[in-house]
Amino acid sequence: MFEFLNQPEVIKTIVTLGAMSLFFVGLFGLLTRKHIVKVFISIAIMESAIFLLFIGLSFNREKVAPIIDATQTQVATMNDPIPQAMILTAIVIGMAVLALGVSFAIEYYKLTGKTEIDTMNEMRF
Amino acid sequence: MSSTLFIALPLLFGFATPLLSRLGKNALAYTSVLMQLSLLGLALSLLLAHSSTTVELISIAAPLGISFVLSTASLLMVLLFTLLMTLFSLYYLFQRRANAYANESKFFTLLNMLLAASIGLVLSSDIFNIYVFFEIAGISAYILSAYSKTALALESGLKYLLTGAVASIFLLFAIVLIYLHVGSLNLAVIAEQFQLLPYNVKLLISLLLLIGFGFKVEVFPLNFWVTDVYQGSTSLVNALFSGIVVKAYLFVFFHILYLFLPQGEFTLFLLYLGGVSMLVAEVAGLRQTNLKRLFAYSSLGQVALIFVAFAMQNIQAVQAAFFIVIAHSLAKFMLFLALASLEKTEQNMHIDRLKQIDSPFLMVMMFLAMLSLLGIPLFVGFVGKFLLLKSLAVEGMLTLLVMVVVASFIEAIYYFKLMGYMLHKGTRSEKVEVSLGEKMIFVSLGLSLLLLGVFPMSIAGFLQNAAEVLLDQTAYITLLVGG
Amino acid sequence: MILFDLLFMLLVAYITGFLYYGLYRNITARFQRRLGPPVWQSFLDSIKFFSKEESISHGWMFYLGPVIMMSGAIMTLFFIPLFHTGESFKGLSSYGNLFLVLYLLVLGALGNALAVGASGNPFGVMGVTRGLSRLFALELPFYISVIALISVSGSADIVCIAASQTEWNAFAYPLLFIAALFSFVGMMGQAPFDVVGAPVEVYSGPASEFSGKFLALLMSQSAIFTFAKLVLMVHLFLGGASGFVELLAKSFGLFLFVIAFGAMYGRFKTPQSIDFLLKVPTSIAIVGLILATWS
Amino acid sequence: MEFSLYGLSDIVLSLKVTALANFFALLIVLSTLTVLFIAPNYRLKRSFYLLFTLLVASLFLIVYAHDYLLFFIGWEVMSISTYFLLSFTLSKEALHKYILFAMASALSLFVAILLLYSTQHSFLYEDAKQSYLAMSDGVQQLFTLFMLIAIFIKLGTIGFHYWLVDAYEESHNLFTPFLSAMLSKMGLYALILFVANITQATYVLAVMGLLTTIIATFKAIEQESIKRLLAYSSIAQLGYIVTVLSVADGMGGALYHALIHTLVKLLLFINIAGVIYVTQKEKLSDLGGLIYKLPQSFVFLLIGIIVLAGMPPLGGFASKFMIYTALLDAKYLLLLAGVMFSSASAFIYVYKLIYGIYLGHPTHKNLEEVKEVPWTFLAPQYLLASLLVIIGTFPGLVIPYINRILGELNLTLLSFETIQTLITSYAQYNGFVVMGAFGGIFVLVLMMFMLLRSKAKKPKNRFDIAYCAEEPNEATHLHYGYSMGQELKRVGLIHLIAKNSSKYFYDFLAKQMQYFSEVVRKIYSGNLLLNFNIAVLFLIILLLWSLK
Repeated sequence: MFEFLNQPEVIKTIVTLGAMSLFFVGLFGLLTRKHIVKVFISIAIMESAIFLLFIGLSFNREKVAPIIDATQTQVATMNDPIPQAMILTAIVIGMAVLALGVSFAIEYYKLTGKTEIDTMNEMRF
Repeated sequence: MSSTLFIALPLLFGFATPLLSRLGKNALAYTSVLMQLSLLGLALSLLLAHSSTTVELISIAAPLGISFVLSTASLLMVLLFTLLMTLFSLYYLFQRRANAYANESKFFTLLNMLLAASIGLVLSSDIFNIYVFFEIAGISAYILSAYSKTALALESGLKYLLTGAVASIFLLFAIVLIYLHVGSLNLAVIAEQFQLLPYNVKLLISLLLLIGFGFKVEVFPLNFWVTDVYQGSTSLVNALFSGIVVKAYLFVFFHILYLFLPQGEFTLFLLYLGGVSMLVAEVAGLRQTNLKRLFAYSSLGQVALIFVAFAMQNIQAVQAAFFIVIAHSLAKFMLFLALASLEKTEQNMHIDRLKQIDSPFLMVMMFLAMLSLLGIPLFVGFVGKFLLLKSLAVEGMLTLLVMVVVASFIEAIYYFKLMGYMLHKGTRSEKVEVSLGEKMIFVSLGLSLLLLGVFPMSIAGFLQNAAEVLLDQTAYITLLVGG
Repeated sequence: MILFDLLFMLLVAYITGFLYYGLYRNITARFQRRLGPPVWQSFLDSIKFFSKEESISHGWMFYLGPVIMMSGAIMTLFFIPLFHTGESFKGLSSYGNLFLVLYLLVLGALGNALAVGASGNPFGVMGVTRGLSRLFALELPFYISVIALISVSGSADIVCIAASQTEWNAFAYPLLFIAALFSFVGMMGQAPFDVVGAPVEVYSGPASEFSGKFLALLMSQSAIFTFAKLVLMVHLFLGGASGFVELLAKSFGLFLFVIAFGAMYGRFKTPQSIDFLLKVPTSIAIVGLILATWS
Repeated sequence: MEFSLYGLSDIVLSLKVTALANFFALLIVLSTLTVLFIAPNYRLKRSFYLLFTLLVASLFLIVYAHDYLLFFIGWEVMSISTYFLLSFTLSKEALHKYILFAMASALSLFVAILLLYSTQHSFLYEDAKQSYLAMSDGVQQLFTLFMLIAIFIKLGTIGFHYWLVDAYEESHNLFTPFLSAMLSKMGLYALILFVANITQATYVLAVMGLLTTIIATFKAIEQESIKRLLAYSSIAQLGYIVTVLSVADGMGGALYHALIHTLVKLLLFINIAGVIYVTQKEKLSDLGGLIYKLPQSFVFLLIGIIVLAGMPPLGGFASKFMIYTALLDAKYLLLLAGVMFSSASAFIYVYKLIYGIYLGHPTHKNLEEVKEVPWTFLAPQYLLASLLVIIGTFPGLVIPYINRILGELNLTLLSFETIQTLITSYAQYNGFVVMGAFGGIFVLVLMMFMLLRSKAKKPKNRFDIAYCAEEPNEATHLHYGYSMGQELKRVGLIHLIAKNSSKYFYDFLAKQMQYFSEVVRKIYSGNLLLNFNIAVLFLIILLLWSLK
């Protein structure tokens, strides 16, 4: 009964809507949450939304994995490998940044005991 | 292949630092200087060897793979970056402070990563590569900012990191959209096809790019974090931030803008955005009493000025922009280094302490830098400001002209307030020793400000060439995708 | 020839000046229901004073001050012609002009001020201050009137101004004349603008330090100066003069008016007189100037 | 000589020797030499001389530049080197005030010349008129506004003089003559170029000039510090020049008065530099009675004030005469009356100056040991005073030179017959006769008076003066009249001038600016939440704006 879901247009719409709603959830968190860890989580959610969007929209079920071997030589029937490569890189970078951020936050918390970003105002003016 | 060296060598060096640091006490600093000097030499030799506009094109696994373009424009930036980094390493070497950076090898790793990423940003002709270098430069900058691990430093590092992360999300979003619609990451290909896209998509991409880069190029409503970052980081690192990092981001942003972002109303909007940024930054700096923060405001103003100049999009204005880039990089670099020399005892200097400090040499050097920043004739700062305002006048943008001039006046108010403090008559208790090597660096920077100001024609042709190259989209596209 | 001319002018001014001064004292006395001294009393007084000796010196500037005043008075006289017709008794007026005369009029005041300043008398300085303060207010309406006259007659030469009058300027431009008269009363040291020399208010004003031969010199100076100023006014407003009789008649008439005016009014304080002069006569003069030069 | 700058062929620069430039260059040389003559009396750092050299070089650049860009460069270098020269003595506030006005002046000039450039793409003086005419009306007004602001600040025209008085008062005694004689002249030079090359902003100049002369004169009367008094006097004197430049044929008078003013201000400031050097006092209330200690200085100051007041027979009258007749020619009669009025009012402050320093009785006993000033102070005064006397005697002497300048600027020439006379359409004036007559009469009267001289002694006791039948003592303030002119405040109109000050306006402006800055910098609080919210808001606004 969910056959229509297999149509590429529907899949893309669902992916787009889902990714965008995820993005806005993250954005909402970014704009309203004050706790530093929550802010990081929001950022992570936004990033994931973009990854999802990209992979979801560039992946084509009709095409095969982009691996060239004895049987597969037609580039035209393969999926585009670039999005995946890009997203992998981006995930790595994103994780690195988040890890760095969390480590800063921990150090900062140890020194000052503050966790809310709007109270981080050691050097006002 | 030489241009890959500009990226590869610092990266290699950066990751080899743990080994090099075992060689001896100052081995790291010496080898760093050596490496950067060789890069500088390479850049200079390239400059002398190639009279044509495009110096080199390196493509790795074309057409899908990575490519770098070393044009006159990017060569200029590379030269500037390597020069400043060399001076920075030399300064670090000469300064001989006791326990500034406990873990020297990490520090040098980060420094060289920063250099490699900045150069990479300038050279890349591939939008995803730009994203990667954007992040590498960002990460090394975050760590440098938080390096001393005091509460202030960590706070500034954290803020830098958060804004950087948000900015990169917007940038990534834009890149994803571009790829989904164009199917390529190559700047030239995008440039060719961008105008064919539907209006709404173009609009969304432009705005996302504006927000993403806007954080990094410190344009008005997106720059509230900058002053905190400058205040929390050490002056030494600030010298790099305002001398190298911002300039790299600015260059890339406008490089992309010229290639495929919409013209017309959008650029007009950018112009006024720059003008407003400058005014707001200068007004906000007016009553600042913390020196580092004050210089941060001044940096914001100057960067906005460069922003205006680039946004003018004509050869003269872009040439002016390059002049201001050089002037501002040298002068701010000098100011922050001078501040670092003054700050040996205490971080976060209050403006009042200038009355106490007894160091005529540093005072004179700071005067030179400030006068150049203010655009006083005989200094290179004047040349840039003059050329920019001239082209504003010729284009008939009188409102913007007056805005820039008013902002410059406000900047003059607080810089001369500083000078007033420095010229204060009275007993001066704090003697600041400056080693000969430091003096040499300051003198060479100061002299270059003066010499370039008196003989701007020595580089004017080169800068004009660079401006032409940067503005010439068709040549760039032809170069990358072929006729 | 010119030396003879000048000498004669000086003589005329000296004699007439003292005569007028004597008459002034007589007439004022009559206003106050007194008899008054004989007409030549002041002249005789001055001769007597010349023979007095002084025992205290206030220094050389004090000595030079009266000399400067005297020179100023004589200069003023020489640069104003006696008659606007004929060849003789023009003095040096062809070498100067009305602007020069306007400045020469205050040269004496400067000499006076320097000498009084050198004396160190506190009240003397008070008088000088009053005099200088009043000076600019006095001059303003006079300047405006004179400028208007110069403009309408097209020349700053006194002879030309006198000669250019078909009807007297006093009648052609009554407002200018009235404004200039206010100033003139002040210049002549008459009430209500006479606070500078005021003998009652400042018991030892500028003049009190000048005793003996200084006083004599000042009296002679005053006589010559009075005459010179009268002649100037005659030339500017009363149609000039072409003979002695006309000159004496016109100047005496003017003199009489000034004395009568002075005798009738009380004295203004310095700020009062400045205020008054800057408001009333100046306004009159400005209106007069606009009316005179409108076309 | 023409050349291009910055490797850009579209910017043509030019240096040119013109009669006007030579005139001002001569004044520069004269001022520099006289000022350097008194320099050995002071211990100055080497950097002072270095900066002074830079300053003089920039002055020459201003004068010989033949295009507005070089002119501007000279102007800025002048302002900055003056800043550092002033920094040797000025208090922080005064220094800051100076440089803010100087920068405002420089930046307005910058805007003005860029506007000029924008139409014809040339900075050259020859093209200035063309460029001006090619502008639209609004731009023309904007240009005039900026140009005049720049010039007025340098001239210290009233309303723009807030910086000037403090700078003059606190500057080094060596440097004050130069400030007054030379730096304000550069403003004048700019104004002359503006009037001659571009447009004659008649009404603005007339009104500003007249207001300047009158208000500055009354402000000068109020002052009790010598240098402040002379500073206001400088403002007033330049006001005459501004006024006369508003009329078509005023250039001759303006140049003449510029010459006289340079000479007399050098003389006066060097004179009081000498007085301050020997007494170490700068207030009129602390001085007095120096005539017998410094007789030569007294005579020079007397010459100076006679010139300043425009009294005949010295040079001051000649230039005033030129100004008056120029105004008369243009039928600016009320303007002329106003100028003559302020010239008459000037008597009070010049008298106050000479009285306060040289006449009266000193209150302080220690002034009795003062000796005549060193010859290094006197020598330049001899030179300047004799120049003034010569010009007074031969007022036509400089007319041929002025005519050469006027011819170059395509203006009506002044008439010239002999060097003794000044001839205008309204009257003539023979300086030689006036000087001769005055000298002759003075000598004759003096000789006759001397014949009657009797032996008189000076009182030995310094308290031996008439004093209301009381005996003064050490505690009594003997120097009575030093604050003369205060009672003028009781006069309504003058009180109005004395009470109001541009200080209130600028203080208000500064306060508002600081308040504004205080508000603006609140947004740089480093609050990231705020920043992100604003960023998103910004994005949304931009989206809506472009989709409209």
